[in-house]
Amino acid sequence: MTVRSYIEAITDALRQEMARDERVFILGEDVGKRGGVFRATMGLMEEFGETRVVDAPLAESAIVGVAIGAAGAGLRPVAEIQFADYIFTATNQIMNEAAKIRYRSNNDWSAPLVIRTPYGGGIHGALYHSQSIEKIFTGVPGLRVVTPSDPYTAKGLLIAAIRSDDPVLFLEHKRLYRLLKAEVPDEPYTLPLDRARVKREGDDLTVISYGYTLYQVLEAAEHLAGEGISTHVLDLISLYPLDREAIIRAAARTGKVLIVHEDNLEGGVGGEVAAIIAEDAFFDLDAPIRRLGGLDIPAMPYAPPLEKAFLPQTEEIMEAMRALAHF
Amino acid sequence: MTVRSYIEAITDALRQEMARDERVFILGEDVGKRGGVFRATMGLMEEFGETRVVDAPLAESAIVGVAIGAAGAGLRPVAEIQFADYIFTATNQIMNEAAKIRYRSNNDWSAPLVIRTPYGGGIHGALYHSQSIEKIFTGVPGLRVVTPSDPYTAKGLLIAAIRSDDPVLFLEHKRLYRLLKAEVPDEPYTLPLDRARVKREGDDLTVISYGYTLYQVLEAAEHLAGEGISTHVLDLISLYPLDREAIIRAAARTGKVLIVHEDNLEGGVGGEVAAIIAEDAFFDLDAPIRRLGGLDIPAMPYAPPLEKAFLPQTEEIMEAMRALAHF
Amino acid sequence: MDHRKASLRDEEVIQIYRTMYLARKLDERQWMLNRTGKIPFVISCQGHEAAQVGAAWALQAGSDAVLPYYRDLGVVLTLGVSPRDIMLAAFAKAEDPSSGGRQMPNHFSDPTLNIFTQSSPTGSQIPHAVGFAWAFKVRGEQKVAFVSFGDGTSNQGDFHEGLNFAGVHRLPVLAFVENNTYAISVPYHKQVASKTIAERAQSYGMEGVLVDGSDPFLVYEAVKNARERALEGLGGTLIEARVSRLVPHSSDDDDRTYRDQKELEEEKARDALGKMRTYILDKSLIDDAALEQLEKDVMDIVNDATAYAERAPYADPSTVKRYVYAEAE
Amino acid sequence: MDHRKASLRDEEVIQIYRTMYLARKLDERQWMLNRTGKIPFVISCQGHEAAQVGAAWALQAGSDAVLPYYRDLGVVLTLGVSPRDIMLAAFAKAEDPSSGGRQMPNHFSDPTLNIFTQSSPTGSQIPHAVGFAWAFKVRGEQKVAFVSFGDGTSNQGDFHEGLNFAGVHRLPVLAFVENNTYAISVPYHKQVASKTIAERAQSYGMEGVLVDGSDPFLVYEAVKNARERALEGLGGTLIEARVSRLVPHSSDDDDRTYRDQKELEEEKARDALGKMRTYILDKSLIDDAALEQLEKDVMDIVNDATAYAERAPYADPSTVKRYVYAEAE
Ligand SMILES: Cc1ncc(C[n+]2csc(CCOP(=O)(O)OP(=O)(O)O)c2C)c(N)n1
Ligand SMILES: Cc1ncc(C[n+]2csc(CCOP(=O)(O)OP(=O)(O)O)c2C)c(N)n1
Ligand SMILES: [Mg+2]
Ligand SMILES: [Mg+2]
Repeated sequence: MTVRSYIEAITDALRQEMARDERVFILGEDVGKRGGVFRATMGLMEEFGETRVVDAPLAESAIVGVAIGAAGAGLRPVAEIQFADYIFTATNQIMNEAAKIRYRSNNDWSAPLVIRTPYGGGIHGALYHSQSIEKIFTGVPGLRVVTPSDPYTAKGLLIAAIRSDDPVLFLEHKRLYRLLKAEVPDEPYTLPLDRARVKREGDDLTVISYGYTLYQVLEAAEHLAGEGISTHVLDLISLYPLDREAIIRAAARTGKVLIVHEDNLEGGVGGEVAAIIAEDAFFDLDAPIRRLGGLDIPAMPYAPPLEKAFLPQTEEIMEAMRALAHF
Repeated sequence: MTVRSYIEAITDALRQEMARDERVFILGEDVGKRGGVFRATMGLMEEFGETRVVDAPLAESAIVGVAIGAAGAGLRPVAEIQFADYIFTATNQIMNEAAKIRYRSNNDWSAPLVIRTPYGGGIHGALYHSQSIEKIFTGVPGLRVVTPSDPYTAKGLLIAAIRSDDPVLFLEHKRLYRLLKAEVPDEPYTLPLDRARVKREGDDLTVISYGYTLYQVLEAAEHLAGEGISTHVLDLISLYPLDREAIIRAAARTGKVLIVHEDNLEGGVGGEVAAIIAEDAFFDLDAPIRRLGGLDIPAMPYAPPLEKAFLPQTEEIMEAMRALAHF
Repeated sequence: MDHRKASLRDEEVIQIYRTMYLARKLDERQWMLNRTGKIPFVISCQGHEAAQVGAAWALQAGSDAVLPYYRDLGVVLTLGVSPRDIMLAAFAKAEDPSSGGRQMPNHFSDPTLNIFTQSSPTGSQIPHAVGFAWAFKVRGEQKVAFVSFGDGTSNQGDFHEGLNFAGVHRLPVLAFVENNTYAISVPYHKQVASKTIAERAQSYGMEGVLVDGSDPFLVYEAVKNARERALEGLGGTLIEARVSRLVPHSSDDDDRTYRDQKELEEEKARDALGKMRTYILDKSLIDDAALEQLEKDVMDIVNDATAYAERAPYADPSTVKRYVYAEAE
Repeated sequence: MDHRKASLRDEEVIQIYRTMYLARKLDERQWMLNRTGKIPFVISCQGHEAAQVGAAWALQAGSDAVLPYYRDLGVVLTLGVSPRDIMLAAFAKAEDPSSGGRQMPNHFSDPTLNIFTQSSPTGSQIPHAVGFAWAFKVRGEQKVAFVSFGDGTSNQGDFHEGLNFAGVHRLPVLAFVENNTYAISVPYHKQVASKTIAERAQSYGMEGVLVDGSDPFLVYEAVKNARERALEGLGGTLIEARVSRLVPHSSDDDDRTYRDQKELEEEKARDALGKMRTYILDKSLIDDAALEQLEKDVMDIVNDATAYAERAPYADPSTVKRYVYAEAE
């Protein structure tokens, strides 16, 4: 066990998988000498050489497209998109190619690649370095979309993604990179790519979240515990496909559900979560399913007061939780 | 009034708007001499000339990107993406550019353009000529996503889209192009871009749909009327932003809701619709919110038996409706 | 050109003709089946066969990676895809090796021949080929990645991004453009701003070669040379073959609104397949009787393939949900 | 080159120097503010000023459409954006004309100057410029669209797709590449497969021009000529100016891991701004005292702009939801 930050856990996973399997290689912008603009690939080019860590030209569609071909040839690419906001020119390669290769070839070919990308805001990144892109990329059969919210999950989930035979979009919340440190096993381990995890047990209400807002929720839950309110908290981790059973179980347990995410409210993953509950845990519900999310505006603005206005504040989340608990 | 097919209504709208406003022009692949691969722009190049109807090079990102610039310069572009399946390389131009131009410039600039594209399956189009793309493009603040389901709506909605100062993704279900004909006013008219419409009044259950599946629903409703079941049917029309009030009203009216769409079930627009109801019409509900949608597979396959297996059949929809009514 | 200049044996020339002829006949048969309502869709190789067979003749089947596009019936037949396979795809039957009837015909795929699975969005296969070439280079394998596409497709971002990546790393990619001067209805001058596609190679530090695609020997030689250069580590080549599209874009198209029909008739009169037939007779590589027999044999194969595929079963609808994700073994 | 060869008046040369100097000082001030924690982010023009001011000097401010990129402080100052505007954006204040504090600094926009709004994804502005040029052409207006970007960005699909569209229609687009041989940390030879960016013009049937970006007169002349050709209907030009990035990519970057610091020091010693200062003194276009006064005036302006912007209010949080869609008047 070593205490590591979220981003250190990611680097650790990359290094161990590269050492274990020589088919694994990294490509992306500035991932080599620079070690990535966030330093996730720091030191890896020195350790593994220029054919294992590739500073790709500035062209995201090619980064993903070349990764797909390399995967077809038997390699295990881990592509980095520098900011999630810049992934959109690769949409066709991700959705029409990577996600459909196995299906369209009737299982003859596959696209075992990982696309890592930092998403989310709150770091003065403004409209083009703060976006939550999960709503766009979830719902594409053949593609997995996952996001860890802590160092332990980051490492195990990334190793699982690299070993997976499916294409995985691996979303890293950039505000979490250095926000928290936790004990992480030194040896390699994997965590399931398609499972949510209970982060806190409770009986009065259920809050479902992922990524950065999960911490607001946990903070609120901790606070409300002092008021005698017991909160059950589920971290989705897998945003697509969703872990239906875990969602239904968590909702049924308390009968009162709040869903919180940073992505815009309308059209966000929370809609699908609510729909699952409203269909399959309906009779367990004791209150309307509440959602809180980012404002329905293009993204987080740059000016601090505007940036702050984008997300529901912890106070607001707590208020919604309290209201549900007392419902 | 003239009896027109859905696609004729679209051509009619284009012609009238081009005649009315010389800033309006069309660009896309094969829209000129060929009149579009589905013939939506038939005759328009002859009528308006080559600077008003532009056969663009095979490059979707440029089609949308050039349209954005032309809109910035004061023109009113109507871009055609030949099949919705080919829109993905333009994702960045649509989501990061068109949708954010007004917001990011604090209202100084705007991107008044329409992107028309045929979507949906059931015409032996296989994985790459059958896709429902709405789940990908909804949830992008700044962008409107609409889809008409009949000739009357097609014309009025397209004229409204062209006159709108917002970017509009205008989805045309290709299976509807020639499936039905209806009376369409000859003079130009507009319909609101953000309103759902009640297609059938009823009291026992509510079905919410759009596009092709709406006809399956209407057929089922007609049949069930014979069994004494009265169905309320709402056509969403605006897929983003959703018409929340209309959805809540329609759900509250019967307390029993089925949502049906062709797009994959998980992550489809139906999730957001269900979530709205589960939050804001919860106390009116008498049954779990049911959803039916396309299978969670990459898209409709080519072989007829597989293609048919993709969509819920009308029988299955009827069964779900009956079950709800008797709930 | 004389085939001996390209170091092709007489017997190979007969095989090249035979493959071109087979491609044409399989293609024509599909149009017939389409017009009689038996299959929903055809997209043709007609007019491209000489270029396709000539190009593929220079490849190492099963070893080189091949990423063809929807017109490349001649390419895949040369590599070893069978006529039955082609017809199984046309009829969308379960046994179709490219997709089990899931994709439209001519979306070739065959792992045993290292033909990678294709989609429909034009140009997306180009970066894939670059990825294959990357793997070959880092593993030190003596293989190239061959990728083909049309003139219109050379305007896609993926063409530019993919070939630049290949150029930076001098990867063994052969990018083969079948320039038929149309992208559906849009003619070259409204489509491509450069005089030739080949000259776009300059943007990628690559060789660019322009070749008459009606002569399979010239194309063969160009691809062979490019392949050798690539294997020597000298990087990829962009090869433009000038060809003629003798039929509408696809069975859903009607070219009368946009294409000068007289010009088209003239192109048909110059059909590379006919030229090749004359060549083998003129050079006495075959006599009339043997040629007739060869052509009859091909027709038998086409008939057999059609009959086989027509009778073959569709995939069971219960399989429709399979292979979205990897299945546990 | 001598400025008279480029038909520039002495007074203009002083103004060019003044604008370069102003750009540098505004830029340096932002770094200082960043390092003292007053603003979160800077992205620089340092080393690009000569090329930027020279290029923009050839444009018709307020008439030509201008689509700059994040380094183009020199371009927009030349066109008429004020130092206060720059600092308002740096501090993300409500009055910032480019976005009201919504975007990062250097995402220029000013409808009064026909500077179109910019985003961050590299290259997406290129098709926009083509769209402006399309409008100018069909309306018969005597205007060009000027768009700038970096060397790395010339690998993006939008570069290729946009310029091909412009080439097909011979649109009045001036595509201006500021080649500083780096894209963040990735050097030119790992980034761009062609020897020059200018030669990529060939793919688009355009003129390609390579110019020394440390000489504003050369750049001015190249852009002026290109503009004239464009207005004569002869199509666009791809102009590559060779420049030097004198500081890290942005305030979030640290170039010591990837850039030879000795080389960088040499580049700093050859700084185009210093060269220009020497030039105006050597040519006696200004005397020492007047130059000192000019530079002092600039510093006063920078101080004023900083003070003004620092005091200016942020946008009210209640405005955060405005202008997602058109609002009814
Ligand atoms: C991204 C994309 N856009 C549009 C289409 C529709 N489409 C299919 S083929 C074609 C023309 C291709 O022309 P070209 O590249 O010259 O190849 P050719 O068919 O002439 O051989 C078009 C526009 C597509 N398949 N993919
Ligand atoms: C599509 C996209 N990918 C990545 C980035 C992150 N990024 C910002 S600037 C930059 C390098 C640009 O290099 P170049 O075009 O040479 O311009 P320079 O900064 O050197 O002037 C990168 C990778 C981005 N802004 N957009
Ligand atoms: Mg063509
Ligand atoms: Mg650069």
